[in-house]
Amino acid sequence: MDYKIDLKTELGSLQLESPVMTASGTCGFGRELTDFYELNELGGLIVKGITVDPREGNPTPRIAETAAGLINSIGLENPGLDGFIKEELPFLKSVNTKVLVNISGHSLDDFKKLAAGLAKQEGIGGIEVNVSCPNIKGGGLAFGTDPELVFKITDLVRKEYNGFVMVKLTPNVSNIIPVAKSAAEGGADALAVANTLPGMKIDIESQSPVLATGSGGLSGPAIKPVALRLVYEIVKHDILPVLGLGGIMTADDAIEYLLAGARAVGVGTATLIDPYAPIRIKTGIAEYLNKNNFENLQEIIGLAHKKGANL
Amino acid sequence: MDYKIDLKTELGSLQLESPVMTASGTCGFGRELTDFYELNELGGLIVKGITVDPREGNPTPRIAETAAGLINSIGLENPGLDGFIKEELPFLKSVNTKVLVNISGHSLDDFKKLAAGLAKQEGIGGIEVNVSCPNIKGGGLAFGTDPELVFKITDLVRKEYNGFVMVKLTPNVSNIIPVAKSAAEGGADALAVANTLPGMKIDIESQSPVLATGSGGLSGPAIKPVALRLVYEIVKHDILPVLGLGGIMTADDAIEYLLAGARAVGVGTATLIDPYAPIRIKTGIAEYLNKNNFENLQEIIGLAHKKGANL
Amino acid sequence: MAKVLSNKPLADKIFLLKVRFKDGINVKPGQFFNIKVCSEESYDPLLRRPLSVFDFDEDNNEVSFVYEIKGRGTRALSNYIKGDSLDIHGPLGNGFTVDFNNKKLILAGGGMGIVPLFYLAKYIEANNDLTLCLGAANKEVLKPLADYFANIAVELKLSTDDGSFGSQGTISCLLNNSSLGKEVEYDYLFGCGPEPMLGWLQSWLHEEEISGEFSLEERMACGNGLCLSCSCKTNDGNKRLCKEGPVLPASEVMLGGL
Amino acid sequence: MAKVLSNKPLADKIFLLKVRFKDGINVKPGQFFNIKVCSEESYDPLLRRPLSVFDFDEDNNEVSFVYEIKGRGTRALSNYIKGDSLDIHGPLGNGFTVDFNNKKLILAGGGMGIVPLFYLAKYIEANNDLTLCLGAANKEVLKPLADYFANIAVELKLSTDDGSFGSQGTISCLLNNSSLGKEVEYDYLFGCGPEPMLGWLQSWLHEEEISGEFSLEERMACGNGLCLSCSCKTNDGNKRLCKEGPVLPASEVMLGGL
Ligand SMILES: Cc1cc2nc3c(=O)[nH]c(=O)nc-3n(C[C@H](O)[C@H](O)[C@H](O)COP(=O)(O)OP(=O)(O)OC[C@H]3O[C@@H](n4cnc5c(N)ncnc54)[C@H](O)[C@@H]3O)c2cc1C
Ligand SMILES: Cc1cc2nc3c(=O)[nH]c(=O)nc-3n(C[C@H](O)[C@H](O)[C@H](O)COP(=O)(O)OP(=O)(O)OC[C@H]3O[C@@H](n4cnc5c(N)ncnc54)[C@H](O)[C@@H]3O)c2cc1C
Ligand SMILES: Cc1cc2nc3c(=O)[nH]c(=O)nc-3n(C[C@H](O)[C@H](O)[C@H](O)COP(=O)(O)O)c2cc1C
Ligand SMILES: Cc1cc2nc3c(=O)[nH]c(=O)nc-3n(C[C@H](O)[C@H](O)[C@H](O)COP(=O)(O)O)c2cc1C
Ligand code: FES
Ligand code: FES
Repeated sequence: MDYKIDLKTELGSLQLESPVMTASGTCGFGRELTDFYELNELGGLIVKGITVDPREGNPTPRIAETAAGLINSIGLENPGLDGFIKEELPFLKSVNTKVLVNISGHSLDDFKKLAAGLAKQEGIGGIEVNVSCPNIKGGGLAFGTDPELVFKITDLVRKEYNGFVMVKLTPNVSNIIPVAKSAAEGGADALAVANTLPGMKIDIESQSPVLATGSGGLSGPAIKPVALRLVYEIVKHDILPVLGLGGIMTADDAIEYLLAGARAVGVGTATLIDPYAPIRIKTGIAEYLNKNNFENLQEIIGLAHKKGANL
Repeated sequence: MDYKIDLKTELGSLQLESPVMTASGTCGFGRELTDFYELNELGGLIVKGITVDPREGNPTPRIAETAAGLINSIGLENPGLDGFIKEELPFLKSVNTKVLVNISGHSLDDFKKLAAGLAKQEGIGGIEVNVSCPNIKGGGLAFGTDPELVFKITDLVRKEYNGFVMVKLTPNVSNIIPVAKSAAEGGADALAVANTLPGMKIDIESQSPVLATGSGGLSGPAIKPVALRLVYEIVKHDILPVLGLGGIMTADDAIEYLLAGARAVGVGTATLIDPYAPIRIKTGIAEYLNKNNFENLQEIIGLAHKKGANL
Repeated sequence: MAKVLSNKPLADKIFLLKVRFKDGINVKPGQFFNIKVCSEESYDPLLRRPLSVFDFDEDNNEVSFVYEIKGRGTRALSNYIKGDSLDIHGPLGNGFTVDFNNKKLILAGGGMGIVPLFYLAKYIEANNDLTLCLGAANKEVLKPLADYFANIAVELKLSTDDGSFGSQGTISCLLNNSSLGKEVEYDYLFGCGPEPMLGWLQSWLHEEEISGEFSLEERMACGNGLCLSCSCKTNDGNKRLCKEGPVLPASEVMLGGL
Repeated sequence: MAKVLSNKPLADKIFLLKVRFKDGINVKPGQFFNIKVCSEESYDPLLRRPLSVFDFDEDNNEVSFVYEIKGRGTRALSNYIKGDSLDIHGPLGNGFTVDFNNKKLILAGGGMGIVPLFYLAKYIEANNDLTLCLGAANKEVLKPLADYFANIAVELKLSTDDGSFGSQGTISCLLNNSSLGKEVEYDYLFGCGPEPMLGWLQSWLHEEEISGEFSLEERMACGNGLCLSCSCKTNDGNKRLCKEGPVLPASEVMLGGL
């Protein structure tokens, strides 16, 4: 089913062959997906979040299922910056698609170190800055809820790293616009919208929270309406190019994000349930464009704003 | 199935025969539910939000279905304060359960007028203050996202109204604690946690948002993990008694909220799908208590905090 | 709760569903049912789907529906098979006015708007003169539906957008047609179909000074008058289509109002 | 995709599910499959459910599972009937070590932990001496499972918590029993069951200086090594139970570690 439709897109300075990327934390460091397809079939690959030092992650249970949703509290299990560079990067360099490295920190300094460390490496398409982690100094509230901190982190990363920088926002804010603007002011090239929503599940038999950490991040179809609205809002304010993600399971879901103005989309939870999901979604987008007589992907990006202009 | 289990509970000064109330906007003004059961079977009835003046509500479509969720944008269609008092209150006075009147405003003055108007009426169990409406002066952001405004509204209502005042919080905030504290400082007796999350759906055939207003409020099972976590957080900070609501479909869901520390629960979307839901849930709670050898409802309230004490 | 007796395609994406209720029910033409399309273990799809009564067999408590597959709810419904139980609420809504006697009545239906007219026609045909004006996109959709009406004593006028069955054009052509309107004196019209069709009918009724009523559609969350998602603007204030409707006086409805 | 051949209760809340795959598959004892338990039109329940292979018929590509109804996922699974298609991923994970010859092997299973031992026993019984120690809550659960082992040349030791079948007590009693441990020299143990049982086995293996391996469980989101929800702490770092497991060397596993 090759419709020869041009699926090219870009997120600011990042050129993508197609708009579907895998989301951080749901595609490991890429290796496992090669059992299913060639990674160059993907628009891009956003690898598991790394931290300065290796982390063994949170105690288990780390996941809980909710209605059309998944709560996770993996706790950033990862080999650390050096481990990543030594164990994972060589393979990723061999991959013929855009690889973004998701970085997480618990202090401003963490972000700085990670950006500096990655700046020295070849073969990385860019950095995705995860600002949804709790800020230890700030009493555990996520960095991403404070526009000031988002500015600072972005600015630090920008100064250390010349390449493509995308800031991944948390949906858990009263107003996303100031946060998005802060990332822009800090020098981000694009925004990823959005990360998970804080959520909890309680086991009524044991009368205690299911997750060992109590609460975690809600992803999957349940959060799609929330993330989609945020994408629409940010695009309306014309702040930065947006990667839309949250609950994308099918091409139809991805198309909603593109119509809302996302220039590319991320697929997370869906890949866990079906590793082929990103490819199915890519094909489905081409089918939709073809069926509706669009010439290329760009024609539909943001279309919902024109059609719903009075909103 | 009468387990003779004591389901009594209270929300601050409000005594309830059982913990299950119907949520605002999902039980009209109570009349329609009498086709299904006696209203005194309910712990309480929270009627549709009223405004100072009558409102014809938003254009249609007013609802969109999402994964395990419902987005609504009814736009507070209601007969206004006087209409409510004339057309609906006489029936509600005849009802033998606690009736809370949900009030909404687009300015501080609106809330003041509504509280003053209701203060003169008999037969009302209390007021539920909906602070999730957009603040027209504040650029359309919901009042409930600003602790300062929540304090002011609560304070105004408190001064006009002697009875039970519950403030219904929006989940769409970076940090719910300051907002909850503001309501307490303003003199609220209890908190309802939570209202809907902002959300959107786009119709990929017409390439425009499904709702006439673009976006609306997400309710139903999809949001349960989010609201449940907020209840847990607020209870942990021991601010005010909490009515928990958001996505409660079954007794098991309600029990999760009670274990998280809610002293009563609200059932919204579930009542739309099955008007008997609140009664089914009440019975199911009694069954659970019985099966697990609890003597009364109070024993399970907040239990998840004890069991998950280290969280 | 009802048991599925059969659930079979009538045309591409159009299904006939027959169910039997355990308890006796009383259904009026123009009423609808609200059907849960997911299993007990699932909350997705969340909402019920409203479907009009296509036919009712009182003796056996059997209700038939005709539905078009539009999205995942109706697609899920199409997977139910004989013997499955279906969680159905209803009958809901007010239904058509059926106490006419010796009247000349027009029943105008477009697309799936034809569905509620069948039980209506059966219900009132014995005491009245009925003219059925039915339109749809093409023969494939129209013929299987129109065939049902062949057994009842009605005058049947058909049109399709592509002319593949009956005359070519919309329902307006059937009503503008010389055999209608001017020469015969009609007493009343029942209309159901897409909004543009109802808009045209409304003007036509006004011009011809005929009264009538429409069965209307709006997205519904509850079907029980609880949520106000189905409000319809009328010159007598907002009406809930699930409760005061879905049938409203044609002269009252303000189409595209809210 | 696989077709359901049968799905029937073995005991209260315990089902035997047999499916046939269209394409040839190769399944090792101890591997598992990840099963979607909702229809295509639904996202709820969202995640697949992991189930161990109970039995495998290579010639017909048939896999059997035995599962206990725990929550809504397994409840939904129990509603599938013959002829339904089931969206199944697998086989997944590493599986048990099966290249033993002429060894004295203990297979210890508790509760649903008995399930993966059946295909294992069938697979290795021809070349080895097997002692099966199976425990469960009561006769109702244990008997139907134990009956499967009756046809293979194994020594079967049974216990139930309530003494209703086999000896009363936990698996530890079977292993402490004089016929085991000291007198016979066992070479290796396969264990699967609740964590307290594995903890006890771990100490016992250590004392007796026997090596062995455990099949472990953790909540899984992907089953493909992508999400790290199934991490298990070992003295060789974290291992993903869906990828490097579910079978790990008994001496390596740090139970209750993460
Ligand atoms: C009173 C009434 C009677 C109806 N009778 C019939 C009938 O006899 N035959 C028939 O084919 N259709 C009928 N419809 C329309 C039918 O309900 C919708 O086509 C159906 O709900 C679409 O569901 P879906 O899941 O396939 O589509 P989706 O687009 O996936 O549905 C998403 C949501 O939108 C709602 N929705 C979408 N389109 C409509 C619509 N046109 N009207 C109301 N809600 C809609 C759905 O109920 C659901 O909540 C009737 C509608 C109403 C209100
Ligand atoms: C590798 C592996 C093999 C398994 N083999 C079997 C088997 O052969 N027979 C059998 O009866 N059970 C087996 N289980 C356990 C089985 O997967 C769970 O009982 C089942 O997923 C529960 O789902 P539910 O929807 O009924 O329960 P719910 O409580 O509604 O499930 C909610 C979520 O928790 C997860 N979950 C709950 N309990 C467990 C558990 N004990 N282990 C893993 N995930 C859990 C579910 O997968 C789901 O994501 C196995 C588990 C694993 C990891
Ligand atoms: C198991 C899991 C692990 C995740 N790990 C990370 C992470 O390390 N860094 C990050 O920025 N986001 C992480 N996320 C968030 C996802 O990248 C994505 O933003 C979110 O899940 C919403 O998309 P989805 O609904 O498609 O999953 C993780 C999500 C899941 C489900
Ligand atoms: C159709 C609809 C109308 C609502 N109207 C109101 C309202 O008028 N005032 C209010 O405070 N909340 C209103 N709500 C929010 C509910 O009371 C409740 O807080 C929310 O839906 C979450 O609960 P649920 O998931 O059980 O529905 C409405 C919700 C729905 C679905
Ligand atoms: S659908 Fe809820 S009031 Fe009509
Ligand atoms: S279940 Fe996802 S890594 Fe094991």
